[in-house]
Amino acid sequence: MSDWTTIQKLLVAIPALPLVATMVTALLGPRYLRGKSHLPIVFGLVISCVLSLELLRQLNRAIENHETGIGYETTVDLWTWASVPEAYDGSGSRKTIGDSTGRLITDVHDASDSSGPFHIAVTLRADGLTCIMLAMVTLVALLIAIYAVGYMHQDRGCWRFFTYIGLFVFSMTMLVSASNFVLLYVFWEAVGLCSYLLIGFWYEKREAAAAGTKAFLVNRVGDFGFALALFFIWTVYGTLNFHDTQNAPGVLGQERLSSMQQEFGRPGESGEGHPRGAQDQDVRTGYVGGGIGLAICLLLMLGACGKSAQFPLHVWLPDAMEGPTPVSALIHAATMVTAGVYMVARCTPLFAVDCAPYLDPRAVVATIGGLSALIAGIIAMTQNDLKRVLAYSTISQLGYMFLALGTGSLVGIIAGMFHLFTHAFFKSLLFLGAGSVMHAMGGVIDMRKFGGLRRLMPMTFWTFLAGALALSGIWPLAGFFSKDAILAAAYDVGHGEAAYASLFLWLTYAAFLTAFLTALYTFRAFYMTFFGAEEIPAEAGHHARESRPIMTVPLVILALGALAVGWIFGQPGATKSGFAGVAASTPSLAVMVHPGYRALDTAAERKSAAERKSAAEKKSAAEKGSVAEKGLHQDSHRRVAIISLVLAVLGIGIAGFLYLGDAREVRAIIQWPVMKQLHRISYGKFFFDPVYWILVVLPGLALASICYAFDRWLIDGLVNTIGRIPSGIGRLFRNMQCGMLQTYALWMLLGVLTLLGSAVWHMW
Amino acid sequence: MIAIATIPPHELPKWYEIVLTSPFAWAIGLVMVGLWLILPRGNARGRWFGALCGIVAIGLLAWHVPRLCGWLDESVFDGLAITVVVACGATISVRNPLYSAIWFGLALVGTAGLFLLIGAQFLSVATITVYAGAILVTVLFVIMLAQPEGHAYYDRLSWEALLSAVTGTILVGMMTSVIGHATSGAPLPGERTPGMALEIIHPRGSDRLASVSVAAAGIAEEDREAGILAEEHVAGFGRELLGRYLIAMQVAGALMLAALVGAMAIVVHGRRTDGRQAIRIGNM
Amino acid sequence: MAEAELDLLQNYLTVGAIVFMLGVVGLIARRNLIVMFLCAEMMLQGVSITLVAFSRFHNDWGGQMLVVFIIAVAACEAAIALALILMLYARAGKLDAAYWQEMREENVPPYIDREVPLERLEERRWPDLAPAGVAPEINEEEQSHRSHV
Amino acid sequence: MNPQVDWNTVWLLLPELLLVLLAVWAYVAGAFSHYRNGSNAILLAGLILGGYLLTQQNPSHGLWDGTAVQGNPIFSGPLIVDPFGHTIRWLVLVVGGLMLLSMWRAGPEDLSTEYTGSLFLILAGLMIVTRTDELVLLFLGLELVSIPTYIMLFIGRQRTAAHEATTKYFYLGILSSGLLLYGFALLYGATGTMQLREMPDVLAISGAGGGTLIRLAPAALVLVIAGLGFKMAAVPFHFYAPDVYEGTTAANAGLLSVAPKIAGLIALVRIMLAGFMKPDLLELGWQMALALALMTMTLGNVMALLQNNVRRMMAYSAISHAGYLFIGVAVALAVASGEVSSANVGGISAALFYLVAYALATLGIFATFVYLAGADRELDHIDELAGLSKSRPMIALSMTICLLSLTGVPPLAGFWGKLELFFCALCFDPKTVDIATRNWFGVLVIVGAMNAAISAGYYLRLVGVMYFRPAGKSVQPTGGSGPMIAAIASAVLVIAIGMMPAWFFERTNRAAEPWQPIVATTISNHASEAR
Repeated sequence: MSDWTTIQKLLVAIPALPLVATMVTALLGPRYLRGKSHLPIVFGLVISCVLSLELLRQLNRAIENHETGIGYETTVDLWTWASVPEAYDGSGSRKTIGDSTGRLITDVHDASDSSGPFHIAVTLRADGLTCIMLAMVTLVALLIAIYAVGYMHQDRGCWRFFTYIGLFVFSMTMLVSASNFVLLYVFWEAVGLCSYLLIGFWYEKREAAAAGTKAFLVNRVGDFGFALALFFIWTVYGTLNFHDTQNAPGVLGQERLSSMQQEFGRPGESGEGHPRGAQDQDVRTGYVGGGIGLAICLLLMLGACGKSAQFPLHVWLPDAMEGPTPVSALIHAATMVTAGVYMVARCTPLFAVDCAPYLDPRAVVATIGGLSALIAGIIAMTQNDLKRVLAYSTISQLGYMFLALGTGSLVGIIAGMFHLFTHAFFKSLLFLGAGSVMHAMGGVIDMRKFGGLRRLMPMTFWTFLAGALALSGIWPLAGFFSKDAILAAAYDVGHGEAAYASLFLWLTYAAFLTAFLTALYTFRAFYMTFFGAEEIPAEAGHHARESRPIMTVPLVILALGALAVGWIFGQPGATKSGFAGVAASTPSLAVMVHPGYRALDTAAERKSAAERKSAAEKKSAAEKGSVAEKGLHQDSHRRVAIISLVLAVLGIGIAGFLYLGDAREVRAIIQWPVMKQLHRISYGKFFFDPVYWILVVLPGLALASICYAFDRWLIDGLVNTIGRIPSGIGRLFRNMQCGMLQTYALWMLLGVLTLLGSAVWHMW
Repeated sequence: MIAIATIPPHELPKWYEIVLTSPFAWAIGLVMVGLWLILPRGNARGRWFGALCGIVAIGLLAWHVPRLCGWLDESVFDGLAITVVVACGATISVRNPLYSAIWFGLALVGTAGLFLLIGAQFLSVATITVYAGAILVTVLFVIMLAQPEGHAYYDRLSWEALLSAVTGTILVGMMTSVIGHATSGAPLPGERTPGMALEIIHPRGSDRLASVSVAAAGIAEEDREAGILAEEHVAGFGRELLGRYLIAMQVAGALMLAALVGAMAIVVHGRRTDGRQAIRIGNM
Repeated sequence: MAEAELDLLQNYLTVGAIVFMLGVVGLIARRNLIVMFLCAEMMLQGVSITLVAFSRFHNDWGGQMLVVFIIAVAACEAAIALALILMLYARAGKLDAAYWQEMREENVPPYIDREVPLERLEERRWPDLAPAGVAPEINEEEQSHRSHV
Repeated sequence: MNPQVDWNTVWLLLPELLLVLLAVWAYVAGAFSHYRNGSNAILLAGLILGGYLLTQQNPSHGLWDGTAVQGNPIFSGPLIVDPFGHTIRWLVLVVGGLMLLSMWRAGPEDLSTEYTGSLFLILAGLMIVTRTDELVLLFLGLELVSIPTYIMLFIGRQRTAAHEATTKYFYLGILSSGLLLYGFALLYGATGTMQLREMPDVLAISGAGGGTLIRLAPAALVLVIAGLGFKMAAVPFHFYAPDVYEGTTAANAGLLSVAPKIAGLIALVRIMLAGFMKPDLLELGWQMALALALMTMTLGNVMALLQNNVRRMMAYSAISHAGYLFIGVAVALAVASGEVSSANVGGISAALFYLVAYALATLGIFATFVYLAGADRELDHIDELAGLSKSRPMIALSMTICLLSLTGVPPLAGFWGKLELFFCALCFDPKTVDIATRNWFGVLVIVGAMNAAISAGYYLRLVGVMYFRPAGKSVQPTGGSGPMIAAIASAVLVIAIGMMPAWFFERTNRAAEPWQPIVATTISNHASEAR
């Protein structure tokens, strides 16, 4: 452990602290800490957050020191989790592990020592994506935990809440730093479990319990796909490590592999970070395409859809708002739901395969993203529950991210990740603002029941405004930069010469429309909440005042973030250590700017490359530098920026026109025949729930009852008969156990006699 | 020395031939019948016949095993062995536990004699002292404490006399035949014919390379004199006990301590009552 | 000489096996806890005879050493056993091993003596033992007592 | 190779000495003070000190003088120092700590120190068994495990059932030690030595045409298996177990289910792979071990299905797990009996791993029973566990983990144990072991897997009662915090082993290494003899 580098130590410490804090809270919470249960968690998160910022700094430095290679990563092997040892492979030879100094651990825990056909190590990795996610997760979690101190202070289950939160942060940090698919899957399930527990936190409430179950079940569908994808990957590539998948044995060709090993050592062999892919190797040849490749991608995408609430598995997220609001902000807006986006971004090389005769996986991703964005935007227009509006908005923004990932270009993927990053700030800000309102209104969240709160809750008002503007994409707030980058990337592909160019063109239009809708519904909610006549529901009682500082301070910090992160990290001319530079240093993304890499659409890529003073022929480092230096905002995208800005302002204006005042315009508009239908659809949430009820639940119930009958009458009979055999044998022997000391002695002696007889017989 | 190589491997006779012609088989059968008859079975019918069967069986067995060299050795050994066996048989067959204990005492004396005969002087003294002197006296004491009236129905009944007699007889039959085969030096039918005398490493030789004969441990008489048959038997015994077996001595000490404390703890604990009246022990 | 040694060994081993067997049979068949304990000691005697014979044959101290420790362990067991027997008698009022059969499988009937033999006239003359010099009372009733289980 | 006892030998026995001294201290101090917490705390500290002494004796570091080389045992007097014994000593210390915790308030108030002192003598006996290289010391070590057990059984609780349990265990125990001793005597006769380390050489020679006394060895084998099978509660020597467990307290039942089993397995491995190191004897040995394994697993599990008393059920569970341990023994013997070119020590290693997993999980369950029982009451019927998940969720969870581990649910310790056992029983080298043998072991694995399924029937029944049955009479746990800590610690250990089995596999593999050279030399001797 002492020979770990600083990065490795940090990488281990960041998840470890929340874990320790969770244990402390779980053990001491119910008895001793009670109302002070937040202390360990907050304390742990503060340190974790500082450490993850330090990690980011260290990583930056390391990237600078590794100019030559494509990408940078460091792994740290903790222990071998499961390994079917080779000792019994029949040859009888057994490798002696360990030396005379007793240092077993290092040898056994060597992840590269794939000492068996099945070897899974608990290994963490640090690279650009991971570090960004870690910083984001710990920072947001810290702020939300502080907020929750105020929000949850009256709840009796306070310790339970903070235990779950700590567990969640641990799982989430492990999820983003996991180095292989198995670990990823484990923590994927773990965050799902935390989500389930927290949605159903107030389990006395029937809706909360039902929502928890629904979230769990819908997620299971996605997880099923994910698990299948893992099996496929295992079968095809023979490994489940991310880094191995990128240069899987048997795919690259054995000679290439061994020469690579000689030059660089096997990935993960030493704890040191090492450059990767310095040879001009056609990286794409390392991947399996065709039907299998497509299947892997689609199944992974199914998993991502479940976790990130994308069409058609998005139905659980709005219901998940039954949980405490900090949970909605942390899990269901900022972090867990982005796990799907993270996973798809992490698997970029897999999605970049050429599935020639079949669909292109990236088109699927983009389509799902665009559809989700649009549909959720439309639904959000008519919801009256403030948190549900925000939930649909989250779905919509996640759709943007998938759209960006679907473009398949480096710019697009980084734009998606950037949107993920900025979204975490302003969406958690909005949720916390909504929570603040809800807190003040005594738990009422229906926007029709309150209004005009801007004077009553000035702090909440201003911070909410910042969040709303950021979400709408108003320059120079965070949302503008990231959303604009996505739109530009989609626009590029749409105007390129790709096979799916026309699809992307339509998706771009949908995205523009969604941008407009975003501004509209955001400010609809904003106006309905904070403007108009002051109206306070009866439930509020004497609660109706601004929240305590412990809740508003995180709001202010997040608001500052929402104002500034886009400007700081997304500006052209930001340093190379900015967001794009760090993200692009991730090996799985960095391969994309490698000369040997052929993108989905060579023409489009060439075009955008031309705009970046194009260079398929230029050195990769220079190219990466260009992406990094210029940031995400290319000059030529000013057109896109202007369109989206205009749309946003238009949306805000229309919302003001419609919802400031007594909203009679709205009632008038709804009377229009087209709008009436649209409103019905939107208000009915596109009827996903009833359709699922009819298509999935009812047949399920019917099948279940048939199966029950079958099981009850046929299988049960059979199984019971078989099941009775063991106990029947037991009854036969029961009489031997008669309680008599001397009977037992006699039986023992008879046993000896039998054995003796057989032995004598044997020797004769 | 037995020259094993000269004995040819012989044909295995039919099983009924073995049974019918072997005095050993007859002895085993008689032991079975005798044991069954002399065990307490609730009535005394056939007890004397059983005892007779037992005596005949002992005689047959004594005839079956090889003679010893001198008649003096022979008669002393036979006397002691028959004493031991008869006393043991009486121990398990008399109905009064007191008589059982006394018969067992006789068996112990016989055992001590056997020990003495084979060069274990210390053990023979220890057996008399510890077993007969301490343990047996304590047993008698307990019998008097617990069952002074001397008879009880469960002393007159055996549990499954026939079954236990059969089991025990089969056990002794197997063991004696195994012992007979192991010590007779004759090769078993399935066994490879062993060669002539071999130079083998005997673990006890002074240089661990003593020349030993094949069938019998050909330890020279002078070696034996230096070993357990030495003049200073007890000195050698003590040297061994406190040398090589020192740790075992210590462990035995710990064991004694456990037994001592345990016996006291059992009595302290057992005297308590948990609602049921403790019987009799209070007024002893 | 060697033949004699081997014969001696066989003789001793046979005696040891018989004593061991008688101990086993007694342990199984006799129901008095004290007699059972004596029978267990008898088994150990059989083993001791065997060991001493082997010790002589191999001219090795090991066997005799094991016998010493067998005697020591027997003493320990005796201490435990006798304390135990006293306490069991205090609890049950009898030394019958068959009394202790409460713990057994459910639904298995207990073992009950089918016939308890009557005391026959000529077997009546048991000595009455005086534990501490108190003159025994001759109880005619008890002499012809018929026990029940 | 000096057989005499010297100072080095005494130093090597320092942990045992410490335990005996602690026991003596407890016995003596108990006469003056009955302050239970204090004496228990001192005993616990003593255990930790014992752990420190063990770290000083790590065989891989070279012992006191650096003479020990890993894998090659060194001998000192009647002792053998090898990784096998060392590993078991660690297990004994951990088990001892857990037992001490769960016996924190067991036994009567005024006899508490006698109780815990006896526990420490048992631990010392176990440690001696792990280290001994001689039949005399082995016998005494086994008796040092048995005799204090009789005491603890009797003074555990004042009730008739406890007396009955003690009676049965005592009488059957002395019968079994008689059988074992007879086996020792015959083994001594066949080999002419008490030292285990010298036996393989003697056997190798006489097997090639030496003395006919070797014909006593099969009988010795049977008697040794019988005597040690009693300690491990293997069918048909298991009869005492259900009655005794049912009659005695939960703490004592926990002790009985672990301590004699450790002693029995260790002694069996030590004797079998030294005293019977001859191909035909080993063949007989593995056949018997295989038969015992089949019977023991099956009978234990099917009988456990019928039980309603928790301790009785756990007794049958303990029996069935003894069957699993015998799988490992059978594999080790079968491999050693074949004409093996390279020794496969998988059987011993797997049995050892299984023993660790079994001991921890079982102790956790019995600690839970102790916790749920009380000073004057036992937890008897399964239904008394109803609703435990509501009233004591932590305890219910830890017990569930232990039960699932015993069932063999991944990724808990028991799963890896079963996996390793089955794996080593299936993966013989086809070049060295004939097809019939491999078929037999295939049958063994199939029966073992079926038994794992059967065992789920009664383990999950307990889980079901805890979680899905509404609470009837509410259980009032009065066992105190000691048993609770022991229960939770066991569950945590079970999970820890399940999470990183590789580390433990390496330990047990190394522990089994001493047999590699012995097997090799025996075979080579034999081969040269044949030439």
